[in-house]
Amino acid sequence: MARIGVFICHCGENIARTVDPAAVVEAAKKMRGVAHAVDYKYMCSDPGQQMIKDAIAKHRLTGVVVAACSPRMHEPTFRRASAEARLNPYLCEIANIREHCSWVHDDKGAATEKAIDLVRVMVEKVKKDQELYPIRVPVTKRALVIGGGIAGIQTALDIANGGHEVVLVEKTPSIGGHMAQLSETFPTLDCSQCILTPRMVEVGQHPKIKLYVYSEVESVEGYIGNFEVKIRQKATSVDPKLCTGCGACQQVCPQKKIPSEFDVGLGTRTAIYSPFPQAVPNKPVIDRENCLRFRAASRKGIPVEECTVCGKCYEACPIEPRKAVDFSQTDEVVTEKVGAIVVATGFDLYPTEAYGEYGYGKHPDIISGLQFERLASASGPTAGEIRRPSDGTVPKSVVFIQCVGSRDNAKGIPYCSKICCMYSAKHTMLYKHKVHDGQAYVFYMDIRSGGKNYDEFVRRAIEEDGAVYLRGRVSRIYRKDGKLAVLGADTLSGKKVEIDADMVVLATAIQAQPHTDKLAQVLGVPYDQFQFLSEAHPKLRPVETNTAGIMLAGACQAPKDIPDAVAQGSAAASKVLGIFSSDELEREPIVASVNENVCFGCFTCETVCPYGAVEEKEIKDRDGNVVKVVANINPGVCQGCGLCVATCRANCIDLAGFSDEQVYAQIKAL
Amino acid sequence: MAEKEWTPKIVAFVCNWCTYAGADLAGTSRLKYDVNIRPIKLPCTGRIDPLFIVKAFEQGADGVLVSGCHPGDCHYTSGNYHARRRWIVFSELLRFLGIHEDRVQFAWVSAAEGAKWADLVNEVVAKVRELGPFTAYRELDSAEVVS
Amino acid sequence: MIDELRQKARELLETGEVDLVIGYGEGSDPTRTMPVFIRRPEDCEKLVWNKYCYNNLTSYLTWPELKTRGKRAVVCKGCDAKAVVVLSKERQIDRKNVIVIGMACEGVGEPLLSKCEFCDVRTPKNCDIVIGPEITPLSKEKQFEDVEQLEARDPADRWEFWREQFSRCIKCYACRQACPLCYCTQCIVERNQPQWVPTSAHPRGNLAWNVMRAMHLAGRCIGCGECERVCPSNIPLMLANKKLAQVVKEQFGYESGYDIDEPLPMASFMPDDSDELFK
Amino acid sequence: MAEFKLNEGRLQELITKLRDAGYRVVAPVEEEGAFVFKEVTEPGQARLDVLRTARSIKEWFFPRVEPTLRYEFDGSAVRCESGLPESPQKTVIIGCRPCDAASLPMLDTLFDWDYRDEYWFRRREATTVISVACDVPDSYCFCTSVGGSPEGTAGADLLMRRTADGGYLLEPLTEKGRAIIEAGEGVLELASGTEEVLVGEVPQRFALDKVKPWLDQNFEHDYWKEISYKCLSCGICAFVCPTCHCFDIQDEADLERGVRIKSWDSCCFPIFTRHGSGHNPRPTRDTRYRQRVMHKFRYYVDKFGVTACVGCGRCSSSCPIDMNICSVVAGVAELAESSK
Repeated sequence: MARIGVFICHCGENIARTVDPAAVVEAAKKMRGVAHAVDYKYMCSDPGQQMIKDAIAKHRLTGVVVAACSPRMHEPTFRRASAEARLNPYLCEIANIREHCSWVHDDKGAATEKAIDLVRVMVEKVKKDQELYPIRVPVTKRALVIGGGIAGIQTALDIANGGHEVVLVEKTPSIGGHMAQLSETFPTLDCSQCILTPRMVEVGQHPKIKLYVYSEVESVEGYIGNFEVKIRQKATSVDPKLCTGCGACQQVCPQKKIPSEFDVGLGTRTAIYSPFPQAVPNKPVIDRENCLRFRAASRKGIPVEECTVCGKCYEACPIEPRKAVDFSQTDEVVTEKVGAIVVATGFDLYPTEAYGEYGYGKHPDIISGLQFERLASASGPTAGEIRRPSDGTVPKSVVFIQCVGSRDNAKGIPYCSKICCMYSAKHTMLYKHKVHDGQAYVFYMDIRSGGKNYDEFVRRAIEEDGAVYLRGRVSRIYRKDGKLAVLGADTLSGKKVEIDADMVVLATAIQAQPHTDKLAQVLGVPYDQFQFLSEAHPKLRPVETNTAGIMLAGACQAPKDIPDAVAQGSAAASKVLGIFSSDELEREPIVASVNENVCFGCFTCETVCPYGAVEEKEIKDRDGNVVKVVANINPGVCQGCGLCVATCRANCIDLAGFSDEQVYAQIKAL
Repeated sequence: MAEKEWTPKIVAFVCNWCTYAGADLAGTSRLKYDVNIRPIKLPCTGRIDPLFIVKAFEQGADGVLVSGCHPGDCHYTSGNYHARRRWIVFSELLRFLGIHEDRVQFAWVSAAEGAKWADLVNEVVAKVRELGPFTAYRELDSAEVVS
Repeated sequence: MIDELRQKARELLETGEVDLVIGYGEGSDPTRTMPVFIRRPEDCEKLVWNKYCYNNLTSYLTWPELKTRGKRAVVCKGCDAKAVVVLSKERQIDRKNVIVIGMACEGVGEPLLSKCEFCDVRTPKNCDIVIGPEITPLSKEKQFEDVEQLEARDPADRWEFWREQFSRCIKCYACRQACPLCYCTQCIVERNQPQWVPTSAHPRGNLAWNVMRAMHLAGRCIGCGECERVCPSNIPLMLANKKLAQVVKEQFGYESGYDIDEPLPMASFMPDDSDELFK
Repeated sequence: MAEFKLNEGRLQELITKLRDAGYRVVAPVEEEGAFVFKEVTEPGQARLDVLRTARSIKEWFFPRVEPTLRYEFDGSAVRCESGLPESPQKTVIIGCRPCDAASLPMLDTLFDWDYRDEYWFRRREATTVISVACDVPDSYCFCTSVGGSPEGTAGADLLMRRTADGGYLLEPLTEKGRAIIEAGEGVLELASGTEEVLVGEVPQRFALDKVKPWLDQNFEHDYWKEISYKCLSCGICAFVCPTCHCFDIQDEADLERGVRIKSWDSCCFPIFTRHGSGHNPRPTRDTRYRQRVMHKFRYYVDKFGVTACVGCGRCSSSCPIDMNICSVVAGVAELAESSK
């Protein structure tokens, strides 16, 4: 005979304001199988939990129902409390009478009735609950980090230095990400390269980091502790084992006019190239789209081995006897087993072409913030001198426009890109330091400079480096005898302003890397409408995803500056190290199982299972002859979605924690 | 039992990851919606058997709401895709049997769509209120065939 | 045709290629036939073939009592043979161990059963042996006419129609037992913890039973119509089955019983399946 | 005993008179292309010419679904209410065949064996049975092989025989029967005794006395496998049978209330004998079909001294795979012969 305890939480006034706890207690006492019912101001508090523990002992409870906030909040709390009172934690259920009741209804009578129903439903469920015990699975103590930007680098190094192997996958030929493109960094103005390069080198040389550049994650199977990842290594056409990175091949390549991605189109590169001098690994790749030989081969429709066009890089390669340059190389798919995954795929910039009011990116002297970084960078196309892309002259007046796209519903980007206020301020300084007689203007909506030394930094830009800050939007920009007339409003003075600028810099919005949704679907992690990946909880689990074993780091989750990205990278690493701290993982025992007597082996469950958890099992008679083949579910692989359960026509599969008996009891209780 | 004024009884079968969380969000955002809804949480819409709905009607429900993650966003990657086929077929069957389509509503509500959940519940309850109690189903009782 | 059938069956048994032939034998009156199970070549004379060969003999293929170590042969009409496709898809038979003898068929029953008016497999498909002449298939264009007629009535009418029909169900389960695809070793209605489907033959239980049955056959039913034919209360069970066949055809472009390799529609999906139904 | 005459075309008047006399009149009525015993709402619906209805008259005494108990929970207490019909409606079944009527006394012994089943008897007492002798039996009929006759009177309160002039001759057999005659006054007239009655011939298809001894000896015999492979294990034969009386009892309840329901069951269902353990003593079709034959022709005889089959032929005519109990039992009789 069931002896259920029901505990009604007031949650201060949150529940008690619209639900009458006393009435719920009275009703609960009348429910069959309820041995004890009581209400309390804060069930989640220590005294509250103690009440539950004492009641379990005193009334020899066989099940507990806590009517309180959402199970997402305190189910673990109350299950732990039950366990401490030696009641199997899975015999404790939560009736959500706050989020699903008191907070969403006004009528006290009706809300109380509903609360009573919700309690009854859970009382009936808990009667059918089974004792469950965590499933233990072994942990592969290797991590996969996707993305070699600063967040990914930080994560990889922290995990590797924590003593565990890391597989780092980067899509481009070199790690470094956007940070490698920056000149100086706010709020300290130290040179980006100078602080990043050592980290990159450390990654490149780290004995515990296996680096895959020019590679992408193709598929992910398995589950926390036991992922199997397929990685596609795109053909670089250069054998990394042989290449010394001497650069001779790049000298001779006749294709010299290819716009450089690294310089955001302000500089050029060759077809065989390594993106920048400090690249890690510093081995060139052949960009087959632009290589003369590959183009000729595909034009003629012959295998590139038979093509004789150009080949200068091959000849120039000093390596003997086998050259490092290898046209015949093909994509390779490698499989890596890892126990945890950190996604650090970073961000991209909303293209300048998207802004009609700013000339659709047609005008060479209207550039993006990132392009300005390249102009200001010592390793950039102008070796650090600020010059107009159009005619190479030094601009005497530069207008910086913030919130280009960001916080602009017309562009479908309601969010703030977070870093623009700071880098625009930084840009005005860099500009002033390089062009002493120049004048910087900034159009802004408002300045967001929260952060250590951030606001001081902005003030310095204004007060010491004389940047003129105008609060207002720019309505349009048009050519005016060799200059750019910037028409805007100064909402503080209420006046229209027109500035004749030599150059305009747009703080374009940050967006997620293209195709983040595809990756998210491969990983099985949720993402929002802007394709930023979703954390498990906006406040309390900002690093984990809803999929156990997969973490987030950096701007793939939301716009972030370097310190934030690094912080989250380290946080993700510590989560991973946490998983690796034990040899076995405990997993929720919410898994499906098959009734072998009833199963007749149609294996429809196998076809629908998203995780390949269904295996074949032979049933033998005494003499060892196979009588029938039935489905068997691997509890280590099963994620407990229950798809197979509803698919099985004979209902011979059931799901622990959400069994047919439990659901049936819940429906019957309504 | 004492006959009090009829209010619709709507049973909602929701997935744990999206719709249940969406309903939580409606709560944390203090959105107000109709009280006549009784959610039952399941891991995924893929877990929901058409018999749940039949049983809910046998149990005197006037309407049923089934909701889960948007296509492509299933926590289990494909549970809701399979569920979608199931519901396409099942809803057609119910309609064919003469059950008004407003008695069973299928929806996708993500964890971020608290407002959508609130609106959805209001809409479903309103429609069922219009249809009135599902007596047609309740009258299917054993008494009828006894000679 | 009958001589050829007997001849083939005899050969199969004599050469030991099969050790059981499931076919039609003479019935207890001239308008009936009864299934026969032939193990000896000389018994092949018992086989008959006429327009009263109603039964879908493929149902016998999944019965433990009739499992043999060797191969079995089964006599099929075109419609029956479709079940073989589903049964092998669902791994209930090993196609290698079943010889399907397809009989060219111009329809059974007098008057012809309605399914025969839209038959596109009068010369059976997916068979190992086909006996009889090539018969031109009939158009299926109007196959859903009866469904559409009922569809045209208003919901209250339809409800009343089905309520009355189902109220006559006596839960003899002949529909299930005659169905080649109802091969579960334990039917869900026999599952009593929990008892999803009430066992009593009252309208509520009957509705649950018939709804569940239709759903379990969705995307699988091959339209042999045996359930409807054997129903002692003459409930038009095929109306529901056909309705769902129509939905599956229109929504997922799938017709059951034709292609062995096509995935089962209710066990697969397309990301771009219709989203109309969903708010 | 005096006989009475119902002239051609006056059946409807008789039915109207019976209804005026307070009877609920039940007769063969068409329903979706089949004939079943239903309450007659329009006198014209009654079809006394129908030889074999889809189901027997048993459902008017032993319904296929019968709530035997209704209960309500009140806290820890339970309130119960019996489903026993207090005073069943006064009913007359007109137009059943002698075989159906014969099944009633046969079941009386069963329902009054170790305890008296009021559900059955209250309806029996409230019901008058008018059978119609068979003028044109068909190939499925074998009443004569199981001790019956096309004009048998067992179980009937009144027997009607067709007359050559298209009318009926009515012979009251019991008090209830005579009450019908009284109610029919004005429509019925005294018979002259010169009427020519039409009664058909039902050939004897097997020697019943051979059957039981063989069954006693041959529980295990290949014959069972041979004949029963084709059985679909559905419940049609049992449900249409006038004498099959097995039932299942199930509770249908929720948290507030419940009802305990008695439903027809069939020994041909695979789960009929499945134990809670999953073990099934009758796991195969042959063991189940053998049970059906054994129960009717052996066990019932041992227990009550009668064969539990009236030869109506329904199970055979409605069997989806043409399992014919008559030929099955005839086969037994032959085996008995040859084994001599």
